[in-house]
Amino acid sequence: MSGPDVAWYLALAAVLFGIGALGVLIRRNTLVVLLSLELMLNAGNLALIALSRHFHNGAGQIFALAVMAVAASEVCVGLGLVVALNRRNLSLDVDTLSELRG
Amino acid sequence: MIAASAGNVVVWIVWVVAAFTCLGSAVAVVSFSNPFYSALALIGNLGSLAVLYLLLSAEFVAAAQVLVYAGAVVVMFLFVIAYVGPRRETPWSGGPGWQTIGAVAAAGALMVEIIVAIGMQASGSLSHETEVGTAFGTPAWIGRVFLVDHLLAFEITSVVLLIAAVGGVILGSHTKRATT
Amino acid sequence: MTGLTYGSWLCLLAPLAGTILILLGGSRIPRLAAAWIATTSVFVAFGGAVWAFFGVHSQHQGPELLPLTSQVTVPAHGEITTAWTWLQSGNFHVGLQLLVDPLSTVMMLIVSGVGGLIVLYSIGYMDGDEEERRYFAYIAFFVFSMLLLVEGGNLLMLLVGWGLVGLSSYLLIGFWHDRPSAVRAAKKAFVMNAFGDATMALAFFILIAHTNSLDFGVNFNAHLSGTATNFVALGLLGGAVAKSAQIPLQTWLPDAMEGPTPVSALIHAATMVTAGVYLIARTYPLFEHARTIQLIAAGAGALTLLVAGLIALVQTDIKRVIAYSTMSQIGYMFVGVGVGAYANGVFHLLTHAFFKALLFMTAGLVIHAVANEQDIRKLRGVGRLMPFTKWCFLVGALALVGIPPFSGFFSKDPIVASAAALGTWYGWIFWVCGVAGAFLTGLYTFRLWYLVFPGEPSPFVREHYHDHHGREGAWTMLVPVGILAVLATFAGWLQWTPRWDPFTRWLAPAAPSLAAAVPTDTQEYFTSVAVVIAGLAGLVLAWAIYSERRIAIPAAPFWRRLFEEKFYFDWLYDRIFYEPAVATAAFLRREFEEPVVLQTGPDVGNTTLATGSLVRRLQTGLLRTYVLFLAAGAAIVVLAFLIAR
Amino acid sequence: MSASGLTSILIWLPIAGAFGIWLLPLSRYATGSLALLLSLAEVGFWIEQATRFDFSRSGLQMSEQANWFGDLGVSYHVGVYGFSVWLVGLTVVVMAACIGYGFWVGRDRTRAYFGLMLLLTGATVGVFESQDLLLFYAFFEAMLIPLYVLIGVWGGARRMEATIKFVIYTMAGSLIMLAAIVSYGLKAGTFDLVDGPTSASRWLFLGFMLAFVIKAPLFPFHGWLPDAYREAPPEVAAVLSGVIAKAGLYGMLRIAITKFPDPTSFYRTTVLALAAAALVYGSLLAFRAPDFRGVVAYSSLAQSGLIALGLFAGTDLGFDGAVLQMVAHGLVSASLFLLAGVVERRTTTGEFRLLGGMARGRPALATLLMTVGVISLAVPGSSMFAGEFLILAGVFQRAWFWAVIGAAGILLAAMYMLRLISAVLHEARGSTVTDEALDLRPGELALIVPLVGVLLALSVWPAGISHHSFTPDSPTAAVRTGFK
Amino acid sequence: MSLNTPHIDWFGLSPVLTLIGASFFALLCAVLVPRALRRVASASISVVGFAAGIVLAVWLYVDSANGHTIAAGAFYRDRWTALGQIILCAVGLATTLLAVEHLPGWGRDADPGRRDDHVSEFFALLLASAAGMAFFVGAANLMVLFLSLEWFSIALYVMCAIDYDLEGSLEAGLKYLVVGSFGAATLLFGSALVYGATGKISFSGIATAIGSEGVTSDAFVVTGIALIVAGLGFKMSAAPFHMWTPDVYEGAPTTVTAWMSSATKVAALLLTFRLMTTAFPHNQHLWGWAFAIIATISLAIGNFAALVQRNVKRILAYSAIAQAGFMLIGLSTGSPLGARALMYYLIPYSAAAFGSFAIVAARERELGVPVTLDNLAGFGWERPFLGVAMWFFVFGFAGLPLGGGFVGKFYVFAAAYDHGWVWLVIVGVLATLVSLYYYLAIVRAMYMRPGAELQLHPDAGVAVTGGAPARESLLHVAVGAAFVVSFGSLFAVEPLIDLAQHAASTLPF
Repeated sequence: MSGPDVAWYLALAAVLFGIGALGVLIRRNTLVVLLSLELMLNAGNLALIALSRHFHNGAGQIFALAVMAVAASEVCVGLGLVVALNRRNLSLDVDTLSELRG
Repeated sequence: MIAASAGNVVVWIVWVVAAFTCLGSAVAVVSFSNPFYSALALIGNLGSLAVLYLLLSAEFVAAAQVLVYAGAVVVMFLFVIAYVGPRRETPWSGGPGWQTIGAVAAAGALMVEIIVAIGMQASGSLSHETEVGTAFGTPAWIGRVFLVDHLLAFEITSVVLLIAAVGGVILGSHTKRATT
Repeated sequence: MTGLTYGSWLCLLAPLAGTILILLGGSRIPRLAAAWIATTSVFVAFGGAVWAFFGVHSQHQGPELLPLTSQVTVPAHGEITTAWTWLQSGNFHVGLQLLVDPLSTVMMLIVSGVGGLIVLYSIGYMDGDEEERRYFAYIAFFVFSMLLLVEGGNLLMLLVGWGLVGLSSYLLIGFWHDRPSAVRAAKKAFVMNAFGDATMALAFFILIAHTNSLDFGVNFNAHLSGTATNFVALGLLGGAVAKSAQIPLQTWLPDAMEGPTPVSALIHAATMVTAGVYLIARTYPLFEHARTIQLIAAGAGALTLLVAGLIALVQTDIKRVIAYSTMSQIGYMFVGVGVGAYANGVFHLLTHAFFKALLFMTAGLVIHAVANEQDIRKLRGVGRLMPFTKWCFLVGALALVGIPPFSGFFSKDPIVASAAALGTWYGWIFWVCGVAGAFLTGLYTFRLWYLVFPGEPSPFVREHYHDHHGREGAWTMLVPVGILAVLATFAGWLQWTPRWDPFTRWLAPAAPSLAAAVPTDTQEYFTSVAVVIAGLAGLVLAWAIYSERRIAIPAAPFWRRLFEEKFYFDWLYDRIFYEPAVATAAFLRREFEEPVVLQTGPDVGNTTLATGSLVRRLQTGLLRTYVLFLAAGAAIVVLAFLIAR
Repeated sequence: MSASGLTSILIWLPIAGAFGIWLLPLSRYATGSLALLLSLAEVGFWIEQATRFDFSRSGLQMSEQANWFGDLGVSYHVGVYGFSVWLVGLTVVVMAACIGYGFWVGRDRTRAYFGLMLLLTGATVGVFESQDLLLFYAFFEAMLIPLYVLIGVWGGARRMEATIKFVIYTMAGSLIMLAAIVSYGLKAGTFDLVDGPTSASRWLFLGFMLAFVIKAPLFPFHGWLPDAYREAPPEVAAVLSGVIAKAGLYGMLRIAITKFPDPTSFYRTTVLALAAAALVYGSLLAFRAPDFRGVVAYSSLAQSGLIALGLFAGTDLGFDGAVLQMVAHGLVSASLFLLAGVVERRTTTGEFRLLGGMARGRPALATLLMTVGVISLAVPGSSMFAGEFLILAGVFQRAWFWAVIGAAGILLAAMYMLRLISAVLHEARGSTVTDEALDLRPGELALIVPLVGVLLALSVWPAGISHHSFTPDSPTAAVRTGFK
Repeated sequence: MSLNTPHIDWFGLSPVLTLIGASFFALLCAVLVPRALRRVASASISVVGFAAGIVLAVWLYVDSANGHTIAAGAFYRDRWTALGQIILCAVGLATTLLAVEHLPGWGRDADPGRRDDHVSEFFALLLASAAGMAFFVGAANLMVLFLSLEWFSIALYVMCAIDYDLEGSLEAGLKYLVVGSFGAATLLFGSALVYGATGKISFSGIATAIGSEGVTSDAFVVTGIALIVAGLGFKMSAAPFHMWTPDVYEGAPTTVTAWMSSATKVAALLLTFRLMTTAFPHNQHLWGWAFAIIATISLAIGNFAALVQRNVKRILAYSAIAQAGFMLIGLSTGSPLGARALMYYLIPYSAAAFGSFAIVAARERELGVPVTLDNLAGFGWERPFLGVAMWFFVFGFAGLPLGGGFVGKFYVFAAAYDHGWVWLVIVGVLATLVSLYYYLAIVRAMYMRPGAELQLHPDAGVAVTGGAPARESLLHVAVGAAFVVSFGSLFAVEPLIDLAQHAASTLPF
């Protein structure tokens, strides 16, 4: 069965990537920032899988699977940090985390 | 490809729906002021991506997507959000003015550039479509590829996960906290 | 190595040895020891000079007037000895050489002889000064330098001696270094002499550039263009006028009287200041090749002898009067060597050394006896108390004025005569100046005499006069004065050019007088008469004005002021040289060094730091900014690649 | 030991000594004496080297070569020529005197201090002996490091600005030189100074010259000089003006002129003009400087100008005179700075308006200062006179007016030196000159008298250096052939 | 069904495996060893692990004269990898020594009950990150690259935040995590695009694909390369991807900073050089220029920003950015000489970077407050050895002949000139000039300010004697080692260059 060719998927991935990036750039809530990072990684995944199909080789899919694991790990650490921050009663607003500057 | 043959109209419809869900949910993730909703929106996003993966005949990945992400990751998110309590925050606000402008500009630029690149390629290396066999994307096939071609990657992934787990434990451990 | 060589080296090194001995001895040796070390060393030098003299004499054949050669050859009647190569570069080399020939032996005799007497005199004069040792070290060092100057076997050695006498002169003028005036005078003397050294050096550079040598033996003129020779001569002349205090570089000499009187006698009368004359005589071929310059030298001399004479008329400091008379007498010598009568010039140098030293030392006796008072207006009648001094001074005065049979007469007149011998218009101008100078000499000399010595002692004198154990001074002071008085009287008889001229013949091999400058007997007689009359006229006038008060001092305020201001030379030089230099330095320091040179570095530094703090502002500490930079950077790179691919 | 061994020993003995001193926990006294001993050993080794050096032979002698990194043709290559021997001698003698001075005045933080002084000795000797561009550069930079700390730690009140200024200025020059070195060496395929070919590149020439004119320094690149010379401890200032400045001039001779004949002749007039400017400008400012060190500082600016005149005259006399003058002035300015230190120790100031009348009752001080002073104003017969005479005679052969300017400079020298002498020694006693201000102690005499002695010896036989720097062939020929 | 799994050259992976193994054991200590012994036990495990890693890496270096890929083309076994691993393990060893005496929250104000929290985990993470880097330098395809990158990054995120009682530490961790993940995502997307253009993920495959299909200027390739450059540029903290560096270096525990500043750069630069020359040789005209520009920006920003800092860790952080600029000069040439220059430069650099931060750590532990130029006063006199070492380190950074940095700079300049980039040499020279100011400032602070005027140091007594406090003997050993390397590399240039030359010989030029 045929469908929209790979360019469309890639375009979609690009847009997704852009939205994710925007999210990281404009959101101040740490959790949402982490979510947006997930979006970006997923954009990468989508591209990989589309291309994997396009070239008909498995590298892309494997890559994608690996990325999922990695993403999970990042989230794990990230959320760990969030918890730690919260425990020290620090705001999760990244803009308030500017003790280090200059 | 607007003049698509009747055979894949269905595919097209599915694709369009999935694509729009995907984008919509992504926008939602970024723009909800309440992280809780954002997390929920992410589930939708992941789901729609899974559908797209199916269209790309990557069943195993699609399954993994649903299980690992929607299943594990987002749930983890939800727990943490519940733990730290709802912290509302309005997007597009705070920080220096040029920050927001720059953000839109940079993200937009990246997106546009990549799309332009894709556009350039659409007629080029991407045009010729390869027909794929039925085995493509099945768990068995994946497993073979994994264990034969990319064994190392497989191993690494496990190490990464382990490290992350350790890190999570260290950072999240409640025990014996300093009196603050 | 012959006797004369040994003699010359002995003569040169004895005083140096004396200096070093005194320096090393330092405060460990008693004062008198230092004094006697110096004296002995100088007299040893005199012995060496005599030795050398006889060495040269033994080779000296009869009197031949060499034909005018346009080159200095190593004289037949002397020899050059080289100790070692002092300075060498490529194929230019200068040895540490001594030249002994008739001319240098004469100078050696004068320097060491008169020098010896004066050092002896100093023993008494400086007695009781707390830094006596330093004084004697200096003065011995001066004698060494002066001997190096006159014995130097090549131009560079001559220059070395030249500079060293300048140095020792500086040291001795500034000997009483807690007197600001003395220090200032010393610096002035040194700097003006340094100027002379510089011009000489430049002249030598020309010689090196053309002939790559500074030996007397070289035939410079063969390699030099006319212009070059003129410049060389000019440079040498610059040195000469500076050292001999001739116009336009004369202003340092009067101030130099700040030094102890024996110093004035030795350096600023007998020896150093006459070095210019020696220089011209020594390098006469160059000067004769640049005749214009040589005549300029004569002109400078003529001018100086008048100007100095005029200024001397209004001086009130006994030493300064004599100092100006020195300038004027050296002016005569310059006229002599300038017109080409080297023998006459040097002969006058000889006699002048005697009677001028005598004058200074008698003046020294007076000053020493009267509480270091130098103002002639207070010293009236001191002669009554110091007869010996009085008569010795009179001898000196007569010799100075040139009254026969005193030595001045025999040496001064031939110079004026040789000026006449030129027969040209400028020759006659020199002649007139000479005669006029004689008149002035008579006038100011006897003004001094009548103001100071005869008559009733002034109350000031009575009050301050104190004798030295019943004598007018220590024997060490009186003996040299006596000797010099004798010399001042009879030395002139050595030659009377119209009749006998052994001195000229003696010098002929080294510095043969220019044929054009050899006067006829008529010129000689005529000139002598004129000069003597002029001198007597001055003498009488002085008697009339200052002794008998027959004639009032002509009240010519402008002239008086002009003379007292020394023709405004000092004033002029301050305006032209010193003050501009100071102003420029101050200006550069204020307007360039501090704001520009020193400030540029810090300014750049601060700008950099400012940039730094700008960059630092980027580091907002906002996480999102960092991500933004990453994203933007990526976007830009992508864009650049897409464009540049 | 082998003759060539001497060359390396002269470099590494003090450096090793420095590390030794840092590592060994010696007492103050032991440290000082050890350092002094080492510096004297240096002098001894140098004498050995000078006696073994065959002045009648041309070309590099006592050379040693070891691979450093071959792929770029950089090697540890040291050796000496006639003129290097003299400059090395200057270095070791002056350093010995200065270390002695530091010992005498009892600098605190003894181990650090003497270690750095020794390090400085080694580095400076290295500059004069190294025959590889990168090695030269390394030592050239290495000189800075101890100097920085020496001035910064033991210096005067405004030492901070002084050090920063000094280091940044000189580094600005030498880094440009590094760029030039890289490009020269890669183009030539070797960094060896002996084998290296000559180059016609004006940019490279300028790159090298910049470093040297700042180090020397020449007008108007002397912005660092007054502060550094005023704020540094006297013995360090002595080293600065006596030795370090000479490294810049040595560089001009060994590298800029030798390796870049065409650019040299192209820029000759420019450099001569700068040099002449330095001479006159420095003399003028020295003439108005308000303090002892100021006079000496600006006078060394003037002297650098004079020496540069000689070097860039490009004549036999110029080269010989320049080398002679480098040594003579090195000794003179070192002695003067030490004397300045001696005076400052007694009166706590170098300001002329507070000084004066020190001659009375202090014969040794007076005699020494007077002697050094008159030598430094180049009274005829002195070694300085010999040097200046040769230099000016040499530059006169290039063009007469340089010599005239030079002569004017000499005249000014007389003026400022006499001013200094009388301001310190003569006239009324200064307000800070008390009776406690004693005459020189034996220790100080033992430091300064040798320097003066060497100066007098040079005055007796200047040809000893002037004719033993480029022999046997004439300097110009030697330079043209790159000292082959 | 039968899987013919590929033959794995275990020996080729041995250093990595050793480190992972050690990491596991260290982790086990956390649960098996009694609290009192944990520090010692896990530290010794770490020491053993790194030592073994060094030995094996050396062995590998000797044994892999002709480099090749192993494990189905996933990993390079060659001297470039081996040499990189040697450096990494050495730094790791030193870091261990430094870390043994590290106390969370700088000990003083942390409550003593917690001083041994997570000590084993810390070493486990250290080893794990080291393993990740050791793997990273040998990565042979984009996937392994990405994964190993994340591997050591995640470990580093945690290590940065491990002093979670200090807000700064947490902040550093979070900033590093977010920026890092963003960079990773960029890198990932870039890889995807390259994959899209060539259908290959192995470096050599990509190169051949680009070469054969003549898609050099293919939009995907260039965009991909661009994104990869950005992603890696972040890791080597090159401007403008550097912004995280100062904050993270300052906030992270100094021990960790020391480790990051030296090891991460080694890994990132070596990998980047290999990636660019192996996978994208045809696009050198792009990435060469890109890195040249990035180098310039890094030099400018790093140096200028460092001028106005007071906090020593920040100064060193900015100096690290500038140093990255210097090394990028070598990288941007992509020539054999450039490879040598880079490889050589890394050796003294990593030593000096580690050493300088270690010394800052020493001062921190002494004072219990962040080290600024002001409270560094008198340090040089109180702790002569550390002072002199610091002196040598910073002057080495500045390119003065007190360390290999001198020769390193010379080499990168030579490489740039050789490549025809005189302007880059000039830039480097000017940058060095600017950098002098703050490097000198450090020495000035240590030696030229009287330490007496601030009554901070509790144990000034030990200072004068020259002997250092015994409790920090290990730190002194570490610094001493760094000192020896950084100073020795000035003299032992020839052998090191030979090593680098052989290492670079397996790269395709």
